[in-house]
Amino acid sequence: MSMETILSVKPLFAVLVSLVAIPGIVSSRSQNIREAWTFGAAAIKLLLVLSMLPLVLDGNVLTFTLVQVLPDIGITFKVDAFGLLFAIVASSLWIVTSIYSIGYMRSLNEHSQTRYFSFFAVAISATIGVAFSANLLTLYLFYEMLSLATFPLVTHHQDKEARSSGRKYLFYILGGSIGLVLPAMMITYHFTGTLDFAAQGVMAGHINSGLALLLTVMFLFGFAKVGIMPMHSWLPAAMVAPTPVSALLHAVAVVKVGAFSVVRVFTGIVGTTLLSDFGINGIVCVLASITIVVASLIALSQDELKRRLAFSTIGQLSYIVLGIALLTKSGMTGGMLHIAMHAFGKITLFFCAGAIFCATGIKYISKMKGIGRRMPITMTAFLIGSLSVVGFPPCGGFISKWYLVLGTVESGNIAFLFVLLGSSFLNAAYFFRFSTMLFSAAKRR
Amino acid sequence: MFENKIDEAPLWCVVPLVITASISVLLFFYPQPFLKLASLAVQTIMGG
Amino acid sequence: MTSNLPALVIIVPLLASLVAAGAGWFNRKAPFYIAVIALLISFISSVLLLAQVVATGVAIEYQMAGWPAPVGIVYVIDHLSAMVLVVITFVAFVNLIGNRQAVETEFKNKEGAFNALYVLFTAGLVGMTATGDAFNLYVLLEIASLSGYALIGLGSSRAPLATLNYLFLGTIGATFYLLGVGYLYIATGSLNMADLATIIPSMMNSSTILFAFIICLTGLLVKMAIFPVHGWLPGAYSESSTVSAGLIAPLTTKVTIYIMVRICLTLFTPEYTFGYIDPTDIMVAIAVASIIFGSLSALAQKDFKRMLSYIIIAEVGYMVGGFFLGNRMGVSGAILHIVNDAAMTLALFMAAGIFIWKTGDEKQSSLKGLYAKMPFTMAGFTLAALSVVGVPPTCGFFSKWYLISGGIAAGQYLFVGALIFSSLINAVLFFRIFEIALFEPFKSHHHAGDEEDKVESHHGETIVDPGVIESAQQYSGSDSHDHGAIVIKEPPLPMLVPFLGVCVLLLILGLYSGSIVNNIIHFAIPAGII
Amino acid sequence: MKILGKITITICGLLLLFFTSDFPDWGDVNSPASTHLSPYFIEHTIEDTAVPNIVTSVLADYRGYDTMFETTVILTAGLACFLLLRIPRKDSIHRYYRHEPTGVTIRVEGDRYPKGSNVFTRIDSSWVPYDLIINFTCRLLIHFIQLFALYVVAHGHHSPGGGFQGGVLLGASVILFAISGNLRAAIKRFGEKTAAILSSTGVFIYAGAGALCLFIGEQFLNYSALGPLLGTDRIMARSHGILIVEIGVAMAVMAVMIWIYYNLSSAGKQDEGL
Repeated sequence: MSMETILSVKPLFAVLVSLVAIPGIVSSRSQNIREAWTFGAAAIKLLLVLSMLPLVLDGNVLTFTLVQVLPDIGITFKVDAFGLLFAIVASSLWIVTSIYSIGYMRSLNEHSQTRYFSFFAVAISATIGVAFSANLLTLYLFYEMLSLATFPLVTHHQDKEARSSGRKYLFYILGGSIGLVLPAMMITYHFTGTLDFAAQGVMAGHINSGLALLLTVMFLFGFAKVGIMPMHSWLPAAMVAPTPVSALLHAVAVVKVGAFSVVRVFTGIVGTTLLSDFGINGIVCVLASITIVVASLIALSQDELKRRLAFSTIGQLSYIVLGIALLTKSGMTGGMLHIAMHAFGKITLFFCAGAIFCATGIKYISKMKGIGRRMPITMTAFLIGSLSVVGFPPCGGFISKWYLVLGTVESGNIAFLFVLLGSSFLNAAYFFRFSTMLFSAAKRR
Repeated sequence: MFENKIDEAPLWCVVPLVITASISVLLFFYPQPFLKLASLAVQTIMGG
Repeated sequence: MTSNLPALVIIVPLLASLVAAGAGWFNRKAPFYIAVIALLISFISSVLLLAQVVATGVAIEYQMAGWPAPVGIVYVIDHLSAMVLVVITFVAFVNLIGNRQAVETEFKNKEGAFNALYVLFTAGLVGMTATGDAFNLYVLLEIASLSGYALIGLGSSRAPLATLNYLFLGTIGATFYLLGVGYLYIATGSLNMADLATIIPSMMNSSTILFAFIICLTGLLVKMAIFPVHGWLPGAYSESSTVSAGLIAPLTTKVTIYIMVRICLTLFTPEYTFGYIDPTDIMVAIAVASIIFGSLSALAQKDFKRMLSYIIIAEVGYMVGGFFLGNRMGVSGAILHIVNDAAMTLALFMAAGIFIWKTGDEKQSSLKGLYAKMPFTMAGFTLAALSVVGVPPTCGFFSKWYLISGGIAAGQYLFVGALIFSSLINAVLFFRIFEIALFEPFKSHHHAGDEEDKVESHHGETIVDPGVIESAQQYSGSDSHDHGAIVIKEPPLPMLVPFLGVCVLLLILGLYSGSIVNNIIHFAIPAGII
Repeated sequence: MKILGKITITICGLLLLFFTSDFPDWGDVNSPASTHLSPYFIEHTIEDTAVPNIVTSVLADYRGYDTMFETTVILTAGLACFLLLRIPRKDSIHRYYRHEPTGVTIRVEGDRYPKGSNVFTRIDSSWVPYDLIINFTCRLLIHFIQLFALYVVAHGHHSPGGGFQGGVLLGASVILFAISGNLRAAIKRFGEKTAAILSSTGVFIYAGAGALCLFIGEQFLNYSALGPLLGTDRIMARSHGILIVEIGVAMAVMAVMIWIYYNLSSAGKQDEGL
């Protein structure tokens, strides 16, 4: 395997392709043309991303610098294995979600669809931008772009509830990024002189343990999209958005961007050696574990389906953080894999929630008894999705969870193993109690 | 509560969720692309 | 002709203002076009100057009346002044062409005087920027101030009082500066900046020089409206007509900050300013107070232009604090922010002009439903607002980056905190407006209705966005208020295009801030500052 | 607040006094101000500019650029007054007319009274009876004032004087005329439009002379360039150049003074006033 750095504009194109489609989307005179633009962009984007796969699998890295914005930092793209993994997940699910959006938005006769599709495209651009960022500044740029592009989507209904949710969303996300990430980034830059993601991190040797701990925590909470408690409560609030938004953005793009950013910063900026030498990872593991357990417990008590899914997402995101913070090979593999596996499972669940709402107008679990008979395909898919999220074979979620479990074992800290297992039982509880209810009620009849 | 008549959401909604559900299952049997990428990434970080 | 460029930058506007003042008595349209052409020539000249300075790397010296430096007056165009010249002439030019309609209606029968004063104001600032003579700077400061008072005085009914306030404090500021120059002359016998810079290091301990420094700086601080001597600014900027505010708000404070940089670095030399006096702590403390005060006061405003005025006070704090950090990062940030803040303020005041022109008043609450009504304008406004908040890749982010870096390097964490705090406040401020414009349904404004319709049909442009039409239908269907369908009414193209151009410029400035710093600002800061 | 202001002023004054402590002595020949640049002006003025009055040559040549803008400052003041004060005459205003033979004053609404009547004359609302002595004395003086003003303008090269002083005298003569008679009479002879155009023309003469030098190929305001045009050598051209700009200054100062007076005395209506 030869490690090579290849100069390529592909990452730039992959980011820009959905932005380029926006004028087309805006100027379209009919729904069909508008959606054709979306599909075209989505397909080209996926092809571009996939075309980089063979090169990356051979161990190469693709880079491209768009412009040198600061004397020694540019807006630079770098495609490595982890970034590509995330990009593939996001861009493939964009196509699927676009199909779904058409069904959902049309059947509910939603307003402002042009705005909706436009900002969706911006959000996806930003997501791919985060995935392909070569340094923290570029990542921050796309992170903010994603935050802002999501705001009109979250507040799509333009009513009171949307307004207060939008406020909450911005308060946490912008507050976190401007108030915590920005200063942390600048302090890092001041002491290390670089923001490039390096394989071993850049802080080692420049920053003492106290400051490193402070910065790590600032990054962890600042990237509020990852929803580590107490920075999580924007996510349930953001569920007022139309379901396709919740599905792609709040199960995949936005929240995973948070997780992705945290992973990138932990590995590429703070560095694993620093994390383990100063014992910072232990603190992160504890924070993540608390979030996992508490979120799972709250999820149990939620009656609104999308809110239950949201709390489930908060818990699952912390799996990723936990996996990375374990600092073992399996744990990390598990954490990264979980980005992909959870995405496919959770998006299925959101799609199902949306489909139920489309077909029946019901949002609350308590009113869904027996719906399995009426919508068998949807509910089967729901079952599969929940199996995957809980981590049951034969679903993708099992694989990532398996690696995570291996990771806890490798790390030798059995407490986290119990956290994992315990929370999986809770997951199983809140999903299967629901799933069985859906079918059993019908049987009773 | 519901009648036994099958009444799914519009086709445009059902197709995507079937796709993602099948991918979820597929990934159990064929996780190689993601697994390879993840282990490649871990390799660069952890070395070896 | 190229050797005369430093003179042309200012002479062309000066002559044009004289011609415009006269021509106004014969033709009502001529003054506007004379002004526009003069500003365009001035802008092109300053761009050429900047290009020349960047290409050769040496400062251009121009001897007025042919007398060499200490005897006569010289103009010195170096990296710093060339860049600020471009900013001044650009802002003046764009603001004027973007506000043609407003000028015609607000200054009826006085077009000659208005355009003449407008161009004179620009000429004054250009001269202040280009001059290498401490006293000549004062003379041009007078030109800029006087014409500024006149431009600001004509606005709402409360404008004259606000202007009087401005006039008092502005005169005090200018007088302090003049007093400082007088003390300098007594101590050294020279008025030329470069000459002074060679004399001052040999007499560092002179208390006359010290007082000259203090009083010059105080005068400039009054002129740039830093807290606690900011009192004149909010009234002056918010009560005046938008076209005047759009010229004066982006430029006055910024050019004064440039003068401060110039005086501290070129005249008093960095060794004196940062080495001997070392005012970092106290000046940064004042800057922090200014930032926090400006941000918090902005939060309390209901009037859009008044809110912008308080933001300007905070931004002044950014630049003063950044400069007095005394390290390369901080000074770079302050200088870069002169450019960026001028562009941002211009964009916001142009947006204010469009809002007022459209809705007829200045309250934030009258912005209801504007996202649906004029999507292009609001897109530009959003961009400008995000730049003030400091979201990458807009230019506001990058100057903030340098300022914060400088703050960290100097160990001034209070300053860093204030910057972050004000960014957050700005986010609140602007998202509050976004909310009003996005969520609240549009209400028709009676008093602006008829007249406006005429203008619309005259220009006859309709931009139709299917999404917005849908939203319009949604509104009229679902909302209890009866306000009919929303028709998209962007401002006429001559108003919209310059505005959107400035908004796009905010992005370009952001993306190329690296080159600006590397190629221009790097050379504008003396090597002594690390 | 008042006390705060007083304290501030006191502190400022004390500081100003305190820092004069290391000032050079009064009239000290060794002070920097008299050793650094002054010797150059004293020694070279004649050979550089052929002007015997050093002050004039420093003012209008060595630092002529400053002076050009000082003149512009005056113009700016005039423009500012116009922009802020001038309000167009309203039609529905009432006016006073005096019946000369009887001395009866009538008030007329609007502009209804036919113009060109020789029995009725318009008077201001704050009218005072005609004073022969004042009127006659002023009319007599005005010509001498103007003549002296022209002397001051022309003689700036040799004695105290120059464009500013001469311009002020010229302006004062017209203002005196307005005060002694009434505003309308002054405006009739020296209209607002004239004042406005003359004021910018005055500065234009100054700046235009400078620009002419620039177009001929020398620096801005370098009057030497005008030598061939004026038929003199380069040194004398400077002297002549100074005269040209002094005339411009005088014109501008005069016109601006009058213009400002018109606007101030009538609160911008230019209908009636002092």
